[in-house]
Amino acid sequence: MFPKPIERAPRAWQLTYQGLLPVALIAWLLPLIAVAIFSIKPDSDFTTGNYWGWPSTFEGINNYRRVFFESDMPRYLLNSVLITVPTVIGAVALSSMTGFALGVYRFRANLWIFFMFVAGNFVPFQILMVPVRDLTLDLGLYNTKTGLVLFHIAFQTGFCTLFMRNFIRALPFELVEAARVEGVAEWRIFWFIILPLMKPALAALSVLIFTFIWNDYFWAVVLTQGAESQPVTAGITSFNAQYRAAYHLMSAGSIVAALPPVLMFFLMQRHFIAGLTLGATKG
Amino acid sequence: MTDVSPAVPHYPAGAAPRGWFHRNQQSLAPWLFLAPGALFFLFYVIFPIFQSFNISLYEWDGLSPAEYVGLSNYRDLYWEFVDRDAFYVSLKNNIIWLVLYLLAIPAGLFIALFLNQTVTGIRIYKSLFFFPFVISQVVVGLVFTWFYDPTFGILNTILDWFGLGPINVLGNERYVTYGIIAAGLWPQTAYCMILYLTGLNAVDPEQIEAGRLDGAKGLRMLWFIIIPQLKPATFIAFVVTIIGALRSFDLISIMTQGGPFGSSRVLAFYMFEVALSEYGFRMGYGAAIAVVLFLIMLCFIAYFLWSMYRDEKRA
Amino acid sequence: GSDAKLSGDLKIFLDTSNPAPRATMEAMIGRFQEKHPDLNIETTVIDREEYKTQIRNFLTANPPDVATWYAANRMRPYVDAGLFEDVSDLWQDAEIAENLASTKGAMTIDGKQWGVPYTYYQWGVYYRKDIYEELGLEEPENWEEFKANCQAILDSGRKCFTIGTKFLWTAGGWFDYLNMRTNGFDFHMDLAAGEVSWEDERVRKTFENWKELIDMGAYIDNHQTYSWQEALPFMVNGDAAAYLMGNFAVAPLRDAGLTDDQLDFYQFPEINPDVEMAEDAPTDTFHIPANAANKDAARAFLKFVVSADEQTEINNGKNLGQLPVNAKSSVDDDKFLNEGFEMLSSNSPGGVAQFWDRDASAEMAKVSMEGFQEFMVKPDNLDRILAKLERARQRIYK
Amino acid sequence: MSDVELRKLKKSFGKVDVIHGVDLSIKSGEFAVFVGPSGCGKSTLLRLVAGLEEASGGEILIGDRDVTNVEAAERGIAMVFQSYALYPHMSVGENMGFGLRMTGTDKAVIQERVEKAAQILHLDQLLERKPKQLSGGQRQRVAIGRAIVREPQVFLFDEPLSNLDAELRVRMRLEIAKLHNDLGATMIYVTHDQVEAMTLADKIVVLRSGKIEQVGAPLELYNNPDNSFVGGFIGSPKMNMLKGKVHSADNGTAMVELTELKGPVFPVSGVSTTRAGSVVTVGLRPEHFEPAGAAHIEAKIDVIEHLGGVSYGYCGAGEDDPLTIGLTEADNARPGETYAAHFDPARAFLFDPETGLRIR
Amino acid sequence: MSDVELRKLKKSFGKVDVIHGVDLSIKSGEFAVFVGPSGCGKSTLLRLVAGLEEASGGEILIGDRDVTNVEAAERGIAMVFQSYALYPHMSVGENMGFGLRMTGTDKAVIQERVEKAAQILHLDQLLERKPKQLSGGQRQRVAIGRAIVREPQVFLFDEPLSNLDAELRVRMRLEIAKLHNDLGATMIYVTHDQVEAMTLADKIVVLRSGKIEQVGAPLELYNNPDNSFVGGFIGSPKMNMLKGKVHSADNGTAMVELTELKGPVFPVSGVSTTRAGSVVTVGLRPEHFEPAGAAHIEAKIDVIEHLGGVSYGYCGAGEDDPLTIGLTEADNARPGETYAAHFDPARAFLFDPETGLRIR
Ligand SMILES: Nc1ncnc2c1ncn2[C@@H]1O[C@H](COP(=O)(O)OP(=O)(O)OP(=O)(O)O)[C@@H](O)[C@H]1O
Ligand SMILES: Nc1ncnc2c1ncn2[C@@H]1O[C@H](COP(=O)(O)OP(=O)(O)OP(=O)(O)O)[C@@H](O)[C@H]1O
Ligand SMILES: [Mg+2]
Ligand SMILES: [Mg+2]
Repeated sequence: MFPKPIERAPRAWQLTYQGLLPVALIAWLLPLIAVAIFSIKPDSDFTTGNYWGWPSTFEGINNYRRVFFESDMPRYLLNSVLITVPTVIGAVALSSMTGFALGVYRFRANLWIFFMFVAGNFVPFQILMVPVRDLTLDLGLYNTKTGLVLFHIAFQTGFCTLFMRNFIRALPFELVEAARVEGVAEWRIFWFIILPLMKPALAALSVLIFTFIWNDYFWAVVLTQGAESQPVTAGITSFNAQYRAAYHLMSAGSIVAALPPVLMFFLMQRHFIAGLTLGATKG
Repeated sequence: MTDVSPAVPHYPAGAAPRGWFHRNQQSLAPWLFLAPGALFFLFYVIFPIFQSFNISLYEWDGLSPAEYVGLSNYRDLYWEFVDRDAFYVSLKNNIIWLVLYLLAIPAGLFIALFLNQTVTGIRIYKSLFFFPFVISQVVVGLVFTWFYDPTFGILNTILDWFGLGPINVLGNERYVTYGIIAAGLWPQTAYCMILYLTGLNAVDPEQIEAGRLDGAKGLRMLWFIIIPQLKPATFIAFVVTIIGALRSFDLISIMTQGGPFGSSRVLAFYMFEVALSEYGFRMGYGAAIAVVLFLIMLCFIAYFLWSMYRDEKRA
Repeated sequence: GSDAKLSGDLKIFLDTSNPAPRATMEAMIGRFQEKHPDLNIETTVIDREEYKTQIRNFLTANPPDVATWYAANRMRPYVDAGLFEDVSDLWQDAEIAENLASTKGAMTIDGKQWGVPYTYYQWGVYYRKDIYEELGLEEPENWEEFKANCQAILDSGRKCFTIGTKFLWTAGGWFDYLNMRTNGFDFHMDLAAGEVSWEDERVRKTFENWKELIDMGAYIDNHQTYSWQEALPFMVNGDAAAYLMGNFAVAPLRDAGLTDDQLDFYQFPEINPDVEMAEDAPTDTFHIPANAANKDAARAFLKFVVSADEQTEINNGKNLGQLPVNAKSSVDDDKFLNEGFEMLSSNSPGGVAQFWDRDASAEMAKVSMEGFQEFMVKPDNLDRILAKLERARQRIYK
Repeated sequence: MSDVELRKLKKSFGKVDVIHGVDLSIKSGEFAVFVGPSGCGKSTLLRLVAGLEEASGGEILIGDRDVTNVEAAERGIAMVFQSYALYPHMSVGENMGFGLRMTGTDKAVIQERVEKAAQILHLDQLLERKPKQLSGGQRQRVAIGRAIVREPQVFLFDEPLSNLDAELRVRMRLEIAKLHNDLGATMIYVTHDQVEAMTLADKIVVLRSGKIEQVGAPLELYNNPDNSFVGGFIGSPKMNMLKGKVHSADNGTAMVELTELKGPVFPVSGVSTTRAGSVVTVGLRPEHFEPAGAAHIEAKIDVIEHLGGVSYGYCGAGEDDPLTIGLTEADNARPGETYAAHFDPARAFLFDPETGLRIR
Repeated sequence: MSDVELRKLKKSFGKVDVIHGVDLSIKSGEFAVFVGPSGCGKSTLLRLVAGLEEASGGEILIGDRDVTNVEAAERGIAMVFQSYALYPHMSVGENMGFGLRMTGTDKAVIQERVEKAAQILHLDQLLERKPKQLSGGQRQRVAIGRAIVREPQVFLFDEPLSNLDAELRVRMRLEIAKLHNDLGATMIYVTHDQVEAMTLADKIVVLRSGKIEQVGAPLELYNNPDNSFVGGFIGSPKMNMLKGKVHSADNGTAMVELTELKGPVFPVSGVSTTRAGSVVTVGLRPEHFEPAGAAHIEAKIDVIEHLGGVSYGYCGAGEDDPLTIGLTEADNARPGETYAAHFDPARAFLFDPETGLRIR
């Protein structure tokens, strides 16, 4: 292991390290801690200029209550869920199939199709903005969650395919051959052999896509408007417009918006990190 | 041992001809599996790329019919570039983004090295350090806007302790881009950190030991032995950082709206502004900017594909 | 007529996202609902800044039945693209034809009317009367007094003006006034229409005047990082003495705790005595998208909005705190409204402008307001800025 | 229990020819082993038989049925992979029964067959376990069990033991031999392990670069290699290949001198196709050096390795092909000293240095 | 060229004691091989010597210098890892020179030494290549070259050949033996390969569970194991361990009967610590069966394996420890038949079944 394991270092340095960790963490997360503290401060702290001091009173409950009951935040949150969950399911489903096709079969176009997915995945998505917006308009899906979901699924399929295909490539190909020798139909190979083995990849991808989509702002702005279909990232900006300079409420709102992916991360940490590294590895 | 009676082959002597599909399933199956995903992707991603190329040849406000203008949008871009107008600024900022965003890589490595220990609770620390990446850029942007606020922002509060400042980071055309990049570096560093943490896990311990026997210590160990082995992690970190830098939109949109006086624009934001914002009516022009952005990105995509191709061939 | 039985859905999009106007509009819609209980009204309020970008989308994609917008040039693109319903028929209606005559021009393009106004408001300088009194200052009558007052305020350790130019348009207000006072309404309109070079000496003169203020340090620092709301506390806290703003600023200022004893208003003073005074009075409007589903209900709603009673109600000081468009309505007994009404009706001989970003073409507005912002921060860049604007003008109005 | 016949079988990957027209017939119930250097096409040939690769030419017959274009599943074969290819998410029992389940076999039948196979392989106690919970040898058995359950006509093995450690390898080798005895099925087995080939095969097929070099029973190949490749390949340690010259050839007996080593001229009989003066390669197996041998060579032994029972002396250790001499306990060789290694000239082979063909 | 001495060396990982106080002295220039079952602590012991692990107790002396607390790089040792641990991003030359470069050696000196080592190992042509472009054997050589270049007093090898295929393994083994001859350096070598241990070692150290079971020259261990563990561990195929009973014991000669096999009672001499009626374990090496032997046992041979030179018969194949009998060409054993396997009783070992200790 590098650097040298700390337990082999002198006691003094061990203690320094242990002490340094929380300090570094606090410095690193300072902006977030600030927001968290903002969100439990009363309005008056901001007018009196007590921005960075201790809250004069704890108004956490009050502030969050206002976020939940006096704004559209709950609707935005719900929208986010309704956009994110179907996208995750759709992208993972489609890409496990494309990944299977590209990972298991040898055919001439294989690599090129794969490259198409990869290249498309790295495209600066601004180039898609105008045409996709038009497309969505033409399909009558503008400002619908469906429109957003469909696009997200398509775009994420690129990334997921890259991920899935590499994952499947890393599975022993003999499993497929063994099944073929045993007379198992191709779709059954997919269903009974590959899919169960992909569980870790499916979990990792789901978590990852969840965060990506939950945090998407650009497409939310391009393809939706208004509280009936916009996700929480876009919602937070209009929330903030509504409460401009009401820092305590803006903070509370931001925290509410940021919480689901954070929770997701904590609950599924292992998968999440696996997703990040596995997905892009190869190179 | 159990005596086994000779098993009777249960296969018919002549293969019963099964259906056409059955016979051809191996060559058909990949296409059937590919179809939904690939069509979707073609329809929503690949096809629009070409459409964008096409749209960039038109003058179109998104409302009335489009008018073919050839390369005139590009000519305008060229003049904007020559005149050091918005396009020039965006391009320049994009390059600054590209270069400075890469700082996330060494920074991530540094933190990863700092955290690559096995003291109690280190897992929690690692996750908490990773936190910024999970949070939406919208929130990050907001937080950093306050952070930089010229009157009450903590940055100026701290500068004040040292008798410096105040600096209006987001209001000064010289600092604004750097300020936003710093905000972007925060989650990006976290991302690189996690990549390196996993990379460090995969470093061959025997190589480290060989290095120790060879007398490489500390920084020399890092430079000569560890970093070369982190190459895959570095490669990914590089790719995702470049992508992140070129896609930068959220932060600018939240923090400055491209201002002050357009000095923090990047291509991604500029094209949105031109095509879809309050005062934007120029789809074709926006598409042309997107095409330029795409061409820049193409260098990296090509590099990535090429290195993947090389690996595939080797495998 | 408004008494006919209306049914179905009525989708209304509003950009009145600030708390006070939002409540006003929702209350008004509530009253309309009461009259038409069978109508299923669905109201969507979109952030005002975002609304400006989204209108293009929803007009083409999933249009509501009624949408707010702005008068004059600002509605031209949608009219040209056939996205707004021609409502000239409403304007045939005697009541509207007579009572709304003064705003008909602003609603007319190609001889047809494309919507109805629901409010308009004056612009002017809102100031802290208590500070003026403390310093012994009077409302200025001309440019020299204006600057002298400012100097006195600066000397007292305050800034003369608060402003937040992050979203640019506030700088447009300053330009409107400085240019109209320096060169007059007609010149201003020509410039907005792209008929005058930005490198023209007269334009330069406007900027020179502006530069005097900037060089004095009249404006708060760092205004480029604030939105207009975020600039309010400077005035509330007494760090700045005045705000060149539309009348909608009164509500939040009052909300923040300023009493009418502390807050007052004056017309932007004369600069060039040779030109007639002209004012900004932006008109906010309701339109029916061409693709609306329930145009009958929408027309009824428009009629309802401009009715004298509603106009009185929604524009009163407790609500929008602005001016009614219906001549039969009464202007609320609010000192700002009265002063404003007075100013617009009698003291604006030069003409009434909508606002820079409504009078100029959208693109030009964008580029130029960016230039104004830059100028306010870096007045020395003037030549560069003007050259840039001129290039933009030649491209945009080719 | 079916015979397998390959006729002019060819396979190319893209432009690369990997199998160049192989003719081979394996009789029903025979145990055939493919050996050859890495990359010679052993696996490819096996996979062609299995139907996992499509033949580029020629025919494959299994039990007199032309299966060249028949799907793998319908050829009546079962294959045991080097990596075992057990489905990691299924229990041992499910692994063994999966193929039958997928082809819609009756549940009761599946269970019966799985249990029978498990008994044969002593897996009864493990049917519920997942592959991960098994040792290497047990996994091996499951892989074989999966093959048995299908009651195939032909078993195919691709280096099935190469992932086991030495000791287990010996044991599993014995089990496979026993299984072959018990089932009497046709088996084709790929390996690069000398010992496995020698001990298991009824018939060894030596491949080189996609061609068959020789086919025969193990001792036949050992005692009577057709060419220097087979001679060198079969037997361990490797046969020594020494440069030699024919002094005279007469009546099927050639007098041969070793040109690079000191020692007398010795006779090699049964050789009728060489002439005096020809340059030849003399093949001498290390284990055929014996004190009682009539001929001898003198060699400086660099290293002696004692393996307990046997010892080997090496001359020219560190070079590519050291001369290896089997030493018995009676020998008094010492490293660094020149030693007269005796051998029986009757056991020497002569090969043509150019073509590698055996000179007979 | 330094002797290595371990005194009461201990190592524990957390609470687990892995090395329990080892005393060992290896003389300068000696080739010591650590063998033992997996997990017994061979690598740990080697790594303690290398300085890659810190000792939990005891001392390590290299060339009379106490290096227990000296850094790995300064102990004057070089180590060859099982995975070679070549730096993949450096060329062969850079790999070999890296250690010197780190100590600030003059460039010219480095180059000279690298070239010398490359010559010794026939790597001259490969100095520019990256490890990836090398074959297994070549990589092995580079790893050794890297060690040579540092001119250490002691070479440490941790299973250096276990990643090579059989043929290469033999060749590299010879090379290492030769290298040892040429350099005359002290070498410590870890392996679990019988043959390597037997052939390379001056001194074999047999470890079990962190303790030394026996130390001695290869043939000493082979001929005279101290306990059944060493007896079973050294020699290949494994020594047969049979259950026996002492009929009578007299004058250092015991009459022993095999209780599970048919055959006459036979005498084992040199045994003075057992009594009539004791249960013993009889160790008989497969290769010690010979037609001329005075004693014999009767066994039904299941499988016979012909390895060319030698053949082995197995009784009870498929079970955990089949009885293995070495057969010579003269033997007429046939599978399935009962065979009288003769052996020389003088070569049988007696062990205590409880403690495993040799009964002498
Ligand atoms: N799918 C493939 N595409 C291209 N070439 C292949 C493919 N499979 C095998 N080859 C080539 O065919 C030749 C024979 O390969 P094969 O796997 O049959 O060798 P082998 O005798 O089994 O070797 P080993 O002992 O290493 O397993 C090799 O040169 C190999 O590179
Ligand atoms: N870093 C470590 N932490 C905890 N236990 C360890 C560590 N390294 C080794 N061990 C334990 O110490 C014992 C000896 O390990 P060691 O690697 O020395 O065995 P070995 O004889 O080299 O085995 P093998 O032949 O498999 O290489 C094992 O039980 C192992 O699990
Ligand atoms: Mg193979
Ligand atoms: Mg080990």
